[in-house]
Amino acid sequence: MLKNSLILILILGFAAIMLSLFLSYTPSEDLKGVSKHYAEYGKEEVGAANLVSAVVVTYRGFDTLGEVTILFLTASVIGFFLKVNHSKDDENTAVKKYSEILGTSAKILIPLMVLLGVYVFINGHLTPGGGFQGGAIIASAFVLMFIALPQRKISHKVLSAVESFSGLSYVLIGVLGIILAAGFLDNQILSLGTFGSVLSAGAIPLIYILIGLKVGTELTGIISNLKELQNEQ
Amino acid sequence: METLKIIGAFIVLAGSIFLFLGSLGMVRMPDLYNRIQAGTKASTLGTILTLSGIIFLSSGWTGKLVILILFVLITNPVSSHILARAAHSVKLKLTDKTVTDKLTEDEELINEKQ
Amino acid sequence: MEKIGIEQISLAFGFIILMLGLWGILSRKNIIKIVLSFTLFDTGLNIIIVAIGYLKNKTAPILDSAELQTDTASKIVDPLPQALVLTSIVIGLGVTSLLLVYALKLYKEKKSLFINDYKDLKW
Amino acid sequence: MIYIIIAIVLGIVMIVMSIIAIHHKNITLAILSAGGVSLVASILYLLLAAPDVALTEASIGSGLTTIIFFYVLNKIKKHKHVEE
Repeated sequence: MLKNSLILILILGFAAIMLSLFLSYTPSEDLKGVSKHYAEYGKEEVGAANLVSAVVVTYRGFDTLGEVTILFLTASVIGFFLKVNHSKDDENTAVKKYSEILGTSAKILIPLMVLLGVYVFINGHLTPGGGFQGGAIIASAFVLMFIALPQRKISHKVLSAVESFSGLSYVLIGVLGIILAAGFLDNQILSLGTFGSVLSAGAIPLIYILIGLKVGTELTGIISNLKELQNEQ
Repeated sequence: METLKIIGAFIVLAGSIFLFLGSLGMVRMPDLYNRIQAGTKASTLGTILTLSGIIFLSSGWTGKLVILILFVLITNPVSSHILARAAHSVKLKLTDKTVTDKLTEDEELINEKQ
Repeated sequence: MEKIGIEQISLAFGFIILMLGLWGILSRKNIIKIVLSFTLFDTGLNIIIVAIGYLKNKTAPILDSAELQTDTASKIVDPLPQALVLTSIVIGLGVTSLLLVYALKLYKEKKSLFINDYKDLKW
Repeated sequence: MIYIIIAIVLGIVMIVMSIIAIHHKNITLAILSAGGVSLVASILYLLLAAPDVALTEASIGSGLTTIIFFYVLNKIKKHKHVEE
Protein backbone atom coordinates (compact mmCIF):
# COMPACT_ATOMS: atom_id res chain seq x y z
CA MET A 1 0.00 0.00 0.00
CA LEU A 2 2.82 2.33 0.95
CA LYS A 3 4.58 1.39 -2.28
CA ASN A 4 1.49 2.15 -4.35
CA SER A 5 1.05 5.55 -2.78
CA LEU A 6 4.71 6.34 -3.34
CA ILE A 7 4.31 5.41 -7.01
CA LEU A 8 1.23 7.59 -7.20
CA ILE A 9 3.06 10.55 -5.67
CA LEU A 10 5.93 10.09 -8.13
CA ILE A 11 3.53 9.90 -11.08
CA LEU A 12 1.66 12.99 -9.89
CA GLY A 13 4.92 14.89 -9.55
CA PHE A 14 5.88 13.93 -13.06
CA ALA A 15 2.42 14.87 -14.28
CA ALA A 16 2.77 18.30 -12.69
CA ILE A 17 6.08 18.84 -14.48
CA MET A 18 4.55 17.68 -17.76
CA LEU A 19 1.53 19.91 -17.28
CA SER A 20 3.67 22.96 -16.67
CA LEU A 21 5.73 22.09 -19.75
CA PHE A 22 2.55 21.69 -21.77
CA LEU A 23 1.02 24.94 -20.59
CA SER A 24 4.17 26.94 -21.23
CA TYR A 25 4.60 25.51 -24.73
CA THR A 26 4.14 28.07 -27.48
CA PRO A 27 4.29 26.74 -31.03
CA SER A 28 7.02 28.45 -33.00
CA GLU A 29 6.19 30.09 -36.29
CA ASP A 30 9.41 29.64 -38.20
CA LEU A 31 12.43 27.41 -38.33
CA LYS A 32 15.28 28.52 -36.15
CA GLY A 33 18.98 27.91 -35.89
CA VAL A 34 20.39 24.79 -37.38
CA SER A 35 17.10 23.55 -38.86
CA LYS A 36 16.87 26.76 -40.84
CA HIS A 37 20.32 26.14 -42.24
CA TYR A 38 19.31 22.59 -43.22
CA ALA A 39 16.18 23.83 -44.94
CA GLU A 40 17.86 26.69 -46.79
CA TYR A 41 21.10 25.15 -47.92
CA GLY A 42 20.22 21.45 -47.85
CA LYS A 43 19.38 21.45 -51.51
CA GLU A 44 22.68 22.97 -52.62
CA GLU A 45 24.91 21.25 -50.10
CA VAL A 46 23.50 17.75 -50.16
CA GLY A 47 21.23 17.56 -53.18
CA ALA A 48 18.67 15.20 -51.60
CA ALA A 49 14.99 15.88 -52.07
CA ASN A 50 14.13 14.21 -48.77
CA LEU A 51 15.61 16.54 -46.18
CA VAL A 52 15.17 13.99 -43.39
CA SER A 53 17.48 11.65 -45.29
CA ALA A 54 19.93 14.48 -45.74
CA VAL A 55 19.95 15.11 -42.00
CA VAL A 56 20.18 11.43 -41.11
CA VAL A 57 22.93 10.50 -43.54
CA THR A 58 25.16 13.55 -43.87
CA TYR A 59 24.55 16.30 -41.34
CA ARG A 60 24.04 13.83 -38.51
CA GLY A 61 25.97 10.95 -40.03
CA PHE A 62 27.84 10.25 -36.82
CA ASP A 63 24.55 9.63 -35.02
CA THR A 64 23.57 7.10 -37.63
CA LEU A 65 26.91 5.36 -37.39
CA GLY A 66 26.46 5.14 -33.63
CA GLU A 67 22.94 3.87 -34.06
CA VAL A 68 24.01 1.13 -36.44
CA THR A 69 26.72 0.21 -33.95
CA ILE A 70 24.15 -0.01 -31.14
CA LEU A 71 21.98 -2.26 -33.28
CA PHE A 72 24.98 -4.43 -34.09
CA LEU A 73 25.87 -4.70 -30.40
CA THR A 74 22.27 -5.61 -29.55
CA ALA A 75 22.22 -8.31 -32.20
CA SER A 76 25.50 -9.77 -30.97
CA VAL A 77 24.43 -9.70 -27.32
CA ILE A 78 21.21 -11.48 -28.25
CA GLY A 79 23.17 -14.04 -30.23
CA PHE A 80 25.41 -14.52 -27.20
CA PHE A 81 22.49 -14.92 -24.80
CA LEU A 82 20.58 -17.35 -26.97
CA LYS A 83 23.41 -19.66 -27.76
CA VAL A 84 21.72 -22.58 -29.48
CA ASN A 85 23.51 -25.90 -29.59
CA HIS A 86 23.40 -26.71 -33.27
CA SER A 87 24.73 -30.21 -32.69
CA LYS A 88 21.22 -31.50 -32.24
CA ASP A 89 19.88 -32.86 -35.47
CA ASP A 90 16.86 -31.23 -37.00
CA GLU A 91 15.09 -34.59 -37.26
CA ASN A 92 13.61 -34.51 -33.79
CA THR A 93 12.32 -30.96 -34.17
CA ALA A 94 9.35 -32.12 -36.16
CA VAL A 95 8.30 -29.57 -38.71
CA LYS A 96 4.80 -28.53 -37.85
CA LYS A 97 2.10 -29.22 -40.39
CA TYR A 98 1.79 -25.95 -42.24
CA SER A 99 -0.71 -24.58 -44.64
CA GLU A 100 -0.11 -25.39 -48.28
CA ILE A 101 -1.81 -22.22 -49.45
CA LEU A 102 0.33 -20.00 -47.23
CA GLY A 103 3.49 -21.76 -48.34
CA THR A 104 2.70 -21.34 -52.02
CA SER A 105 1.72 -17.71 -51.76
CA ALA A 106 4.72 -16.97 -49.53
CA LYS A 107 6.97 -18.19 -52.33
CA ILE A 108 5.43 -15.51 -54.56
CA LEU A 109 5.30 -12.82 -51.90
CA ILE A 110 8.77 -13.03 -50.35
CA PRO A 111 10.68 -11.89 -53.47
CA LEU A 112 8.17 -9.08 -53.95
CA MET A 113 8.61 -7.95 -50.34
CA VAL A 114 12.39 -7.99 -50.65
CA LEU A 115 12.02 -6.00 -53.87
CA LEU A 116 9.85 -3.45 -52.06
CA GLY A 117 12.45 -3.12 -49.33
CA VAL A 118 15.19 -2.57 -51.90
CA TYR A 119 13.02 0.01 -53.67
CA VAL A 120 12.43 1.85 -50.40
CA PHE A 121 16.08 2.17 -49.55
CA ILE A 122 17.32 2.95 -53.05
CA ASN A 123 14.82 5.82 -53.28
CA GLY A 124 15.52 6.97 -49.74
CA HIS A 125 16.82 10.37 -50.86
CA LEU A 126 13.77 11.15 -53.03
CA THR A 127 10.70 9.69 -51.30
CA PRO A 128 9.80 8.90 -47.69
CA GLY A 129 11.78 5.93 -46.56
CA GLY A 130 15.37 4.94 -46.33
CA GLY A 131 17.75 2.36 -45.05
CA PHE A 132 16.03 1.65 -41.74
CA GLN A 133 12.57 1.24 -43.20
CA GLY A 134 13.82 -0.83 -46.13
CA GLY A 135 15.80 -3.03 -43.79
CA ALA A 136 12.75 -3.56 -41.61
CA ILE A 137 10.66 -4.52 -44.66
CA ILE A 138 13.30 -7.04 -45.73
CA ALA A 139 13.37 -8.44 -42.20
CA SER A 140 9.58 -8.85 -42.24
CA ALA A 141 9.87 -10.74 -45.54
CA PHE A 142 12.17 -13.17 -43.75
CA VAL A 143 9.71 -13.39 -40.86
CA LEU A 144 7.09 -14.50 -43.36
CA MET A 145 9.55 -17.10 -44.59
CA PHE A 146 10.16 -18.38 -41.06
CA ILE A 147 6.44 -18.70 -40.44
CA ALA A 148 5.27 -20.04 -43.78
CA LEU A 149 8.15 -22.25 -44.84
CA PRO A 150 9.57 -23.67 -41.61
CA GLN A 151 11.72 -26.28 -43.34
CA ARG A 152 13.83 -23.61 -45.03
CA LYS A 153 16.98 -22.69 -43.21
CA ILE A 154 18.82 -19.41 -43.40
CA SER A 155 22.58 -19.40 -43.32
CA HIS A 156 24.03 -17.35 -40.48
CA LYS A 157 27.36 -17.24 -42.25
CA VAL A 158 25.87 -15.38 -45.22
CA LEU A 159 24.02 -13.04 -42.86
CA SER A 160 27.11 -12.12 -40.89
CA ALA A 161 29.19 -11.80 -44.07
CA VAL A 162 26.71 -9.34 -45.62
CA GLU A 163 26.49 -7.45 -42.35
CA SER A 164 30.23 -7.16 -41.87
CA PHE A 165 30.73 -6.17 -45.48
CA SER A 166 28.16 -3.38 -45.33
CA GLY A 167 29.39 -2.09 -41.97
CA LEU A 168 32.98 -2.02 -43.17
CA SER A 169 32.08 -0.27 -46.43
CA TYR A 170 30.04 2.28 -44.51
CA VAL A 171 33.05 3.25 -42.43
CA LEU A 172 35.30 3.18 -45.52
CA ILE A 173 32.99 5.59 -47.34
CA GLY A 174 33.16 7.82 -44.29
CA VAL A 175 36.96 7.75 -44.35
CA LEU A 176 36.94 8.44 -48.11
CA GLY A 177 35.02 11.58 -47.25
CA ILE A 178 37.99 12.80 -45.20
CA ILE A 179 40.39 12.18 -48.09
CA LEU A 180 38.35 13.36 -51.07
CA ALA A 181 35.94 15.88 -49.57
CA ALA A 182 35.42 18.07 -46.55
CA GLY A 183 35.09 15.60 -43.71
CA PHE A 184 33.99 12.25 -42.33
CA LEU A 185 30.88 10.90 -44.12
CA ASP A 186 30.74 13.84 -46.52
CA ASN A 187 28.51 12.83 -49.40
CA GLN A 188 30.28 14.89 -52.05
CA ILE A 189 32.81 12.19 -52.86
CA LEU A 190 30.53 11.50 -55.83
CA SER A 191 29.08 14.27 -57.98
CA LEU A 192 25.74 15.62 -56.80
CA GLY A 193 24.04 15.00 -60.15
CA THR A 194 20.72 16.46 -61.20
CA PHE A 195 18.39 17.21 -58.33
CA GLY A 196 15.54 14.71 -58.10
CA SER A 197 16.90 11.80 -60.12
CA VAL A 198 17.81 8.42 -58.64
CA LEU A 199 21.56 8.81 -59.25
CA SER A 200 21.94 12.06 -57.38
CA ALA A 201 22.80 13.39 -53.95
CA GLY A 202 26.35 12.11 -54.04
CA ALA A 203 26.99 9.14 -51.78
CA ILE A 204 23.58 9.14 -50.05
CA PRO A 205 22.06 6.29 -52.12
CA LEU A 206 25.20 4.23 -51.62
CA ILE A 207 25.23 4.82 -47.87
CA TYR A 208 21.52 4.09 -47.61
CA ILE A 209 21.92 0.82 -49.51
CA LEU A 210 24.63 -0.21 -47.07
CA ILE A 211 22.54 0.85 -44.06
CA GLY A 212 19.57 -1.03 -45.47
CA LEU A 213 21.55 -4.21 -45.95
CA LYS A 214 23.06 -3.89 -42.49
CA VAL A 215 19.78 -3.21 -40.68
CA GLY A 216 17.96 -5.91 -42.65
CA THR A 217 20.52 -8.58 -41.90
CA GLU A 218 20.79 -7.57 -38.25
CA LEU A 219 17.04 -7.69 -37.64
CA THR A 220 16.82 -10.97 -39.56
CA GLY A 221 19.61 -12.31 -37.39
CA ILE A 222 17.82 -11.34 -34.17
CA ILE A 223 14.56 -12.94 -35.29
CA SER A 224 16.27 -16.02 -36.64
CA ASN A 225 18.05 -16.47 -33.30
CA LEU A 226 14.72 -16.25 -31.50
CA LYS A 227 13.15 -18.65 -33.98
CA GLU A 228 15.83 -21.29 -33.61
CA LEU A 229 15.15 -21.09 -29.91
CA GLN A 230 11.62 -22.30 -30.59
CA ASN A 231 12.82 -25.61 -31.92
CA GLU A 232 15.26 -26.23 -29.11
CA GLN A 233 13.77 -28.04 -26.16
CA MET B 1 -14.03 12.20 -71.14
CA GLU B 2 -17.20 12.88 -69.18
CA THR B 3 -18.64 9.43 -69.84
CA LEU B 4 -15.41 7.81 -68.66
CA LYS B 5 -15.65 9.77 -65.43
CA ILE B 6 -19.27 8.76 -64.92
CA ILE B 7 -18.43 5.09 -65.52
CA GLY B 8 -15.53 5.34 -63.06
CA ALA B 9 -17.70 6.98 -60.45
CA PHE B 10 -20.29 4.22 -60.75
CA ILE B 11 -17.65 1.53 -60.37
CA VAL B 12 -16.27 3.26 -57.26
CA LEU B 13 -19.81 3.49 -55.89
CA ALA B 14 -20.36 -0.23 -56.49
CA GLY B 15 -17.08 -0.96 -54.72
CA SER B 16 -18.03 1.11 -51.72
CA ILE B 17 -21.41 -0.64 -51.55
CA PHE B 18 -19.59 -3.97 -51.39
CA LEU B 19 -17.29 -2.64 -48.68
CA PHE B 20 -20.30 -1.47 -46.70
CA LEU B 21 -21.97 -4.87 -47.07
CA GLY B 22 -18.78 -6.51 -45.87
CA SER B 23 -18.67 -4.40 -42.75
CA LEU B 24 -22.35 -5.09 -42.19
CA GLY B 25 -21.57 -8.80 -42.39
CA MET B 26 -18.88 -8.40 -39.72
CA VAL B 27 -21.59 -7.20 -37.34
CA ARG B 28 -24.41 -9.50 -38.37
CA MET B 29 -22.77 -12.90 -38.77
CA PRO B 30 -22.97 -15.38 -35.88
CA ASP B 31 -19.41 -16.69 -35.48
CA LEU B 32 -15.85 -15.91 -36.46
CA TYR B 33 -15.69 -18.11 -39.55
CA ASN B 34 -18.77 -16.53 -41.08
CA ARG B 35 -17.43 -13.10 -40.23
CA ILE B 36 -14.14 -13.82 -41.94
CA GLN B 37 -16.06 -15.09 -44.95
CA ALA B 38 -18.21 -11.98 -45.18
CA GLY B 39 -15.38 -9.58 -44.46
CA THR B 40 -12.92 -11.02 -46.91
CA LYS B 41 -15.16 -11.81 -49.84
CA ALA B 42 -16.93 -8.48 -49.84
CA SER B 43 -13.90 -6.38 -49.03
CA THR B 44 -11.70 -8.02 -51.68
CA LEU B 45 -14.28 -7.38 -54.38
CA GLY B 46 -14.99 -3.91 -52.99
CA THR B 47 -11.33 -2.91 -52.93
CA ILE B 48 -10.74 -4.23 -56.44
CA LEU B 49 -13.79 -2.40 -57.79
CA THR B 50 -12.79 0.84 -56.06
CA LEU B 51 -9.25 0.69 -57.39
CA SER B 52 -10.35 -0.16 -60.92
CA GLY B 53 -12.84 2.70 -60.77
CA ILE B 54 -9.95 5.04 -60.01
CA ILE B 55 -8.26 3.79 -63.20
CA PHE B 56 -11.14 5.36 -65.15
CA LEU B 57 -10.97 8.58 -63.16
CA SER B 58 -7.24 9.26 -63.54
CA SER B 59 -5.56 7.16 -66.17
CA GLY B 60 -2.04 8.19 -65.19
CA TRP B 61 -2.04 5.83 -62.22
CA THR B 62 -2.98 2.69 -64.15
CA GLY B 63 0.28 0.81 -63.61
CA LYS B 64 0.42 1.42 -59.88
CA LEU B 65 -3.25 0.53 -59.45
CA VAL B 66 -2.87 -2.74 -61.38
CA ILE B 67 0.02 -3.70 -59.09
CA LEU B 68 -2.10 -2.77 -56.06
CA ILE B 69 -4.97 -4.93 -57.31
CA LEU B 70 -2.59 -7.84 -57.82
CA PHE B 71 -1.30 -7.42 -54.27
CA VAL B 72 -4.81 -7.36 -52.86
CA LEU B 73 -5.64 -10.47 -54.86
CA ILE B 74 -2.63 -12.33 -53.48
CA THR B 75 -2.63 -11.21 -49.86
CA ASN B 76 -6.26 -10.76 -48.83
CA PRO B 77 -7.55 -14.35 -49.31
CA VAL B 78 -4.35 -15.85 -47.92
CA SER B 79 -4.43 -13.77 -44.76
CA SER B 80 -8.05 -14.59 -44.09
CA HIS B 81 -7.36 -18.26 -44.76
CA ILE B 82 -4.58 -18.18 -42.18
CA LEU B 83 -6.82 -16.39 -39.67
CA ALA B 84 -9.54 -18.99 -40.07
CA ARG B 85 -7.04 -21.81 -39.85
CA ALA B 86 -5.49 -20.39 -36.69
CA ALA B 87 -8.94 -20.00 -35.15
CA HIS B 88 -9.74 -23.60 -36.05
CA SER B 89 -6.48 -24.88 -34.61
CA VAL B 90 -7.14 -23.23 -31.25
CA LYS B 91 -10.55 -24.93 -31.36
CA LEU B 92 -12.72 -21.86 -31.49
CA LYS B 93 -16.38 -22.88 -31.38
CA LEU B 94 -18.42 -22.99 -34.55
CA THR B 95 -21.98 -21.76 -34.53
CA ASP B 96 -24.73 -24.30 -33.80
CA LYS B 97 -26.17 -24.14 -37.27
CA THR B 98 -22.98 -25.49 -38.87
CA VAL B 99 -23.69 -28.44 -41.13
CA THR B 100 -20.24 -29.66 -42.11
CA ASP B 101 -16.68 -29.21 -40.88
CA LYS B 102 -14.36 -30.68 -43.45
CA LEU B 103 -11.09 -29.72 -41.76
CA THR B 104 -11.91 -31.65 -38.59
CA GLU B 105 -13.02 -34.67 -40.63
CA ASP B 106 -9.78 -34.49 -42.56
CA GLU B 107 -7.65 -34.34 -39.44
CA GLU B 108 -9.52 -37.26 -37.94
CA LEU B 109 -8.90 -39.22 -41.11
CA ILE B 110 -5.19 -38.51 -40.89
CA ASN B 111 -5.10 -39.52 -37.24
CA GLU B 112 -6.85 -42.80 -38.02
CA LYS B 113 -4.34 -43.61 -40.72
CA GLN B 114 -1.42 -43.14 -38.38
CA MET C 1 -7.48 28.77 -25.65
CA GLU C 2 -7.26 30.57 -28.95
CA LYS C 3 -6.63 28.29 -31.94
CA ILE C 4 -5.69 24.94 -30.52
CA GLY C 5 -3.75 23.21 -33.26
CA ILE C 6 -2.94 19.61 -33.98
CA GLU C 7 0.46 19.99 -32.34
CA GLN C 8 -0.97 20.84 -28.91
CA ILE C 9 -3.37 17.90 -29.11
CA SER C 10 -0.60 15.49 -30.08
CA LEU C 11 1.58 16.92 -27.34
CA ALA C 12 -1.15 16.33 -24.76
CA PHE C 13 -1.80 12.76 -25.88
CA GLY C 14 1.92 12.10 -25.99
CA PHE C 15 2.25 13.25 -22.39
CA ILE C 16 -0.69 11.08 -21.33
CA ILE C 17 0.73 7.98 -23.00
CA LEU C 18 4.14 8.67 -21.50
CA MET C 19 2.56 8.88 -18.03
CA LEU C 20 0.62 5.67 -18.65
CA GLY C 21 3.82 3.92 -19.66
CA LEU C 22 5.60 5.19 -16.55
CA TRP C 23 2.70 4.00 -14.39
CA GLY C 24 2.91 0.60 -16.05
CA ILE C 25 6.66 0.32 -15.53
CA LEU C 26 6.36 1.15 -11.85
CA SER C 27 3.22 -0.73 -10.89
CA ARG C 28 3.12 -3.95 -12.94
CA LYS C 29 4.47 -7.17 -11.48
CA ASN C 30 4.90 -9.23 -14.65
CA ILE C 31 8.20 -8.68 -16.43
CA ILE C 32 6.64 -8.92 -19.91
CA LYS C 33 4.14 -6.24 -18.89
CA ILE C 34 6.99 -4.02 -17.73
CA VAL C 35 8.70 -4.34 -21.11
CA LEU C 36 5.36 -3.63 -22.81
CA SER C 37 4.96 -0.45 -20.74
CA PHE C 38 8.48 0.50 -21.75
CA THR C 39 7.46 0.41 -25.43
CA LEU C 40 4.44 2.60 -24.60
CA PHE C 41 6.76 5.07 -22.88
CA ASP C 42 8.90 5.08 -26.03
CA THR C 43 5.94 5.77 -28.29
CA GLY C 44 4.73 8.64 -26.12
CA LEU C 45 8.16 10.25 -26.09
CA ASN C 46 8.45 9.99 -29.87
CA ILE C 47 5.04 11.60 -30.35
CA ILE C 48 6.11 14.51 -28.13
CA ILE C 49 9.34 15.10 -30.07
CA VAL C 50 7.60 15.02 -33.46
CA ALA C 51 4.84 17.32 -32.21
CA ILE C 52 7.40 19.89 -31.05
CA GLY C 53 8.91 19.94 -34.54
CA TYR C 54 5.57 20.57 -36.24
CA LEU C 55 4.87 24.04 -37.59
CA LYS C 56 1.43 25.24 -38.52
CA ASN C 57 0.32 25.08 -42.17
CA LYS C 58 3.58 23.66 -43.45
CA THR C 59 4.28 20.50 -45.36
CA ALA C 60 6.59 17.57 -44.93
CA PRO C 61 10.32 18.18 -45.54
CA ILE C 62 10.37 16.40 -48.89
CA LEU C 63 11.08 18.71 -51.81
CA ASP C 64 9.28 16.76 -54.51
CA SER C 65 7.56 19.67 -56.25
CA ALA C 66 9.15 22.64 -57.99
CA GLU C 67 7.22 25.11 -55.88
CA LEU C 68 8.82 23.82 -52.69
CA GLN C 69 12.35 24.27 -53.98
CA THR C 70 12.40 28.04 -53.79
CA ASP C 71 12.28 29.71 -50.40
CA THR C 72 12.20 26.32 -48.73
CA ALA C 73 12.72 27.46 -45.18
CA SER C 74 9.30 29.08 -44.91
CA LYS C 75 7.36 26.14 -46.32
CA ILE C 76 8.43 22.99 -44.48
CA VAL C 77 8.29 21.62 -40.95
CA ASP C 78 11.41 21.01 -38.89
CA PRO C 79 13.34 18.01 -40.29
CA LEU C 80 15.68 17.64 -37.33
CA PRO C 81 13.27 16.13 -34.73
CA GLN C 82 12.02 13.70 -37.36
CA ALA C 83 15.52 12.47 -38.05
CA LEU C 84 16.15 12.04 -34.31
CA VAL C 85 12.90 10.12 -33.85
CA LEU C 86 13.84 7.88 -36.77
CA THR C 87 16.99 6.96 -34.87
CA SER C 88 15.09 6.57 -31.62
CA ILE C 89 12.55 4.11 -33.02
CA VAL C 90 15.20 1.77 -34.39
CA ILE C 91 17.18 1.86 -31.16
CA GLY C 92 13.92 1.26 -29.29
CA LEU C 93 13.47 -1.99 -31.17
CA GLY C 94 16.99 -3.07 -30.26
CA VAL C 95 16.55 -2.22 -26.59
CA THR C 96 13.13 -3.91 -26.43
CA SER C 97 14.42 -7.12 -27.93
CA LEU C 98 17.38 -7.07 -25.57
CA LEU C 99 15.05 -6.62 -22.57
CA LEU C 100 12.83 -9.46 -23.79
CA VAL C 101 15.71 -11.85 -24.26
CA TYR C 102 16.98 -10.93 -20.81
CA ALA C 103 13.51 -11.64 -19.40
CA LEU C 104 13.58 -15.02 -21.13
CA LYS C 105 16.95 -15.76 -19.58
CA LEU C 106 15.62 -14.77 -16.14
CA TYR C 107 12.66 -17.06 -16.64
CA LYS C 108 14.92 -19.96 -17.47
CA GLU C 109 16.90 -19.35 -14.28
CA LYS C 110 14.05 -18.92 -11.81
CA LYS C 111 10.96 -20.28 -13.60
CA SER C 112 9.03 -17.15 -12.77
CA LEU C 113 8.09 -13.89 -14.39
CA PHE C 114 6.86 -12.39 -11.13
CA ILE C 115 9.10 -9.46 -10.25
CA ASN C 116 8.82 -9.98 -6.49
CA ASP C 117 10.49 -13.38 -6.79
CA TYR C 118 13.77 -11.76 -7.67
CA LYS C 119 15.21 -10.88 -4.28
CA ASP C 120 18.87 -11.68 -4.81
CA LEU C 121 20.02 -8.13 -4.22
CA LYS C 122 17.52 -7.37 -1.46
CA TRP C 123 18.67 -7.21 2.13
CA MET D 1 -10.59 21.52 -38.37
CA ILE D 2 -11.24 18.00 -39.61
CA TYR D 3 -7.63 17.09 -38.83
CA ILE D 4 -8.08 18.20 -35.24
CA ILE D 5 -11.13 15.94 -34.82
CA ILE D 6 -9.27 13.02 -36.39
CA ALA D 7 -6.31 13.63 -34.07
CA ILE D 8 -8.57 13.68 -31.01
CA VAL D 9 -10.24 10.41 -32.05
CA LEU D 10 -6.85 8.78 -32.69
CA GLY D 11 -5.57 9.97 -29.34
CA ILE D 12 -8.55 8.55 -27.47
CA VAL D 13 -8.11 5.22 -29.27
CA MET D 14 -4.44 5.24 -28.29
CA ILE D 15 -5.21 5.92 -24.63
CA VAL D 16 -7.82 3.15 -24.47
CA MET D 17 -5.44 0.72 -26.14
CA SER D 18 -2.58 1.57 -23.81
CA ILE D 19 -4.82 1.13 -20.77
CA ILE D 20 -5.77 -2.30 -22.13
CA ALA D 21 -2.10 -3.06 -22.72
CA ILE D 22 -1.22 -2.19 -19.14
CA HIS D 23 -4.20 -3.55 -17.24
CA HIS D 24 -5.64 -6.53 -19.11
CA LYS D 25 -5.01 -9.98 -17.66
CA ASN D 26 -4.72 -11.67 -21.05
CA ILE D 27 -1.16 -11.02 -22.14
CA THR D 28 -1.76 -11.81 -25.82
CA LEU D 29 -4.38 -9.10 -25.99
CA ALA D 30 -2.05 -6.74 -24.13
CA ILE D 31 0.75 -7.26 -26.67
CA LEU D 32 -1.65 -6.80 -29.58
CA SER D 33 -2.96 -3.55 -28.13
CA ALA D 34 0.56 -2.25 -27.62
CA GLY D 35 1.14 -2.94 -31.31
CA GLY D 36 -2.10 -1.13 -32.04
CA VAL D 37 -0.89 1.94 -30.13
CA SER D 38 2.14 2.06 -32.42
CA LEU D 39 -0.02 1.65 -35.51
CA VAL D 40 -2.34 4.50 -34.50
CA ALA D 41 0.68 6.62 -33.58
CA SER D 42 1.98 6.17 -37.11
CA ILE D 43 -1.24 7.69 -38.48
CA LEU D 44 -0.74 10.58 -36.07
CA TYR D 45 2.79 11.06 -37.40
CA LEU D 46 1.33 11.27 -40.90
CA LEU D 47 -0.98 14.06 -39.72
CA LEU D 48 2.02 15.79 -38.15
CA ALA D 49 3.72 15.93 -41.61
CA ALA D 50 6.32 13.27 -40.83
CA PRO D 51 5.91 10.49 -43.44
CA ASP D 52 9.38 9.09 -42.80
CA VAL D 53 8.67 8.57 -39.12
CA ALA D 54 5.26 7.11 -39.96
CA LEU D 55 6.80 4.51 -42.26
CA THR D 56 9.38 3.57 -39.65
CA GLU D 57 6.87 3.33 -36.83
CA ALA D 58 4.48 1.21 -38.88
CA SER D 59 7.12 -1.26 -40.00
CA ILE D 60 9.33 -1.43 -36.93
CA GLY D 61 7.26 -0.28 -33.97
CA SER D 62 4.11 -2.16 -34.75
CA GLY D 63 5.40 -4.98 -36.94
CA LEU D 64 8.70 -6.36 -35.75
CA THR D 65 8.31 -5.48 -32.06
CA THR D 66 5.04 -7.41 -31.84
CA ILE D 67 6.58 -10.39 -33.59
CA ILE D 68 9.55 -10.46 -31.20
CA PHE D 69 7.18 -10.24 -28.21
CA PHE D 70 5.22 -13.19 -29.54
CA TYR D 71 8.30 -15.28 -30.15
CA VAL D 72 9.48 -14.75 -26.59
CA LEU D 73 6.01 -15.33 -25.14
CA ASN D 74 5.66 -18.54 -27.13
CA LYS D 75 8.99 -19.76 -25.83
CA ILE D 76 8.01 -19.00 -22.22
CA LYS D 77 4.69 -20.79 -22.63
CA LYS D 78 6.41 -23.83 -24.12
CA HIS D 79 8.81 -23.89 -21.20
CA LYS D 80 5.91 -23.73 -18.77
CA HIS D 81 4.25 -26.61 -20.58
CA VAL D 82 7.36 -28.75 -20.34
CA GLU D 83 7.67 -27.98 -16.63
CA GLU D 84 4.19 -29.09 -15.73
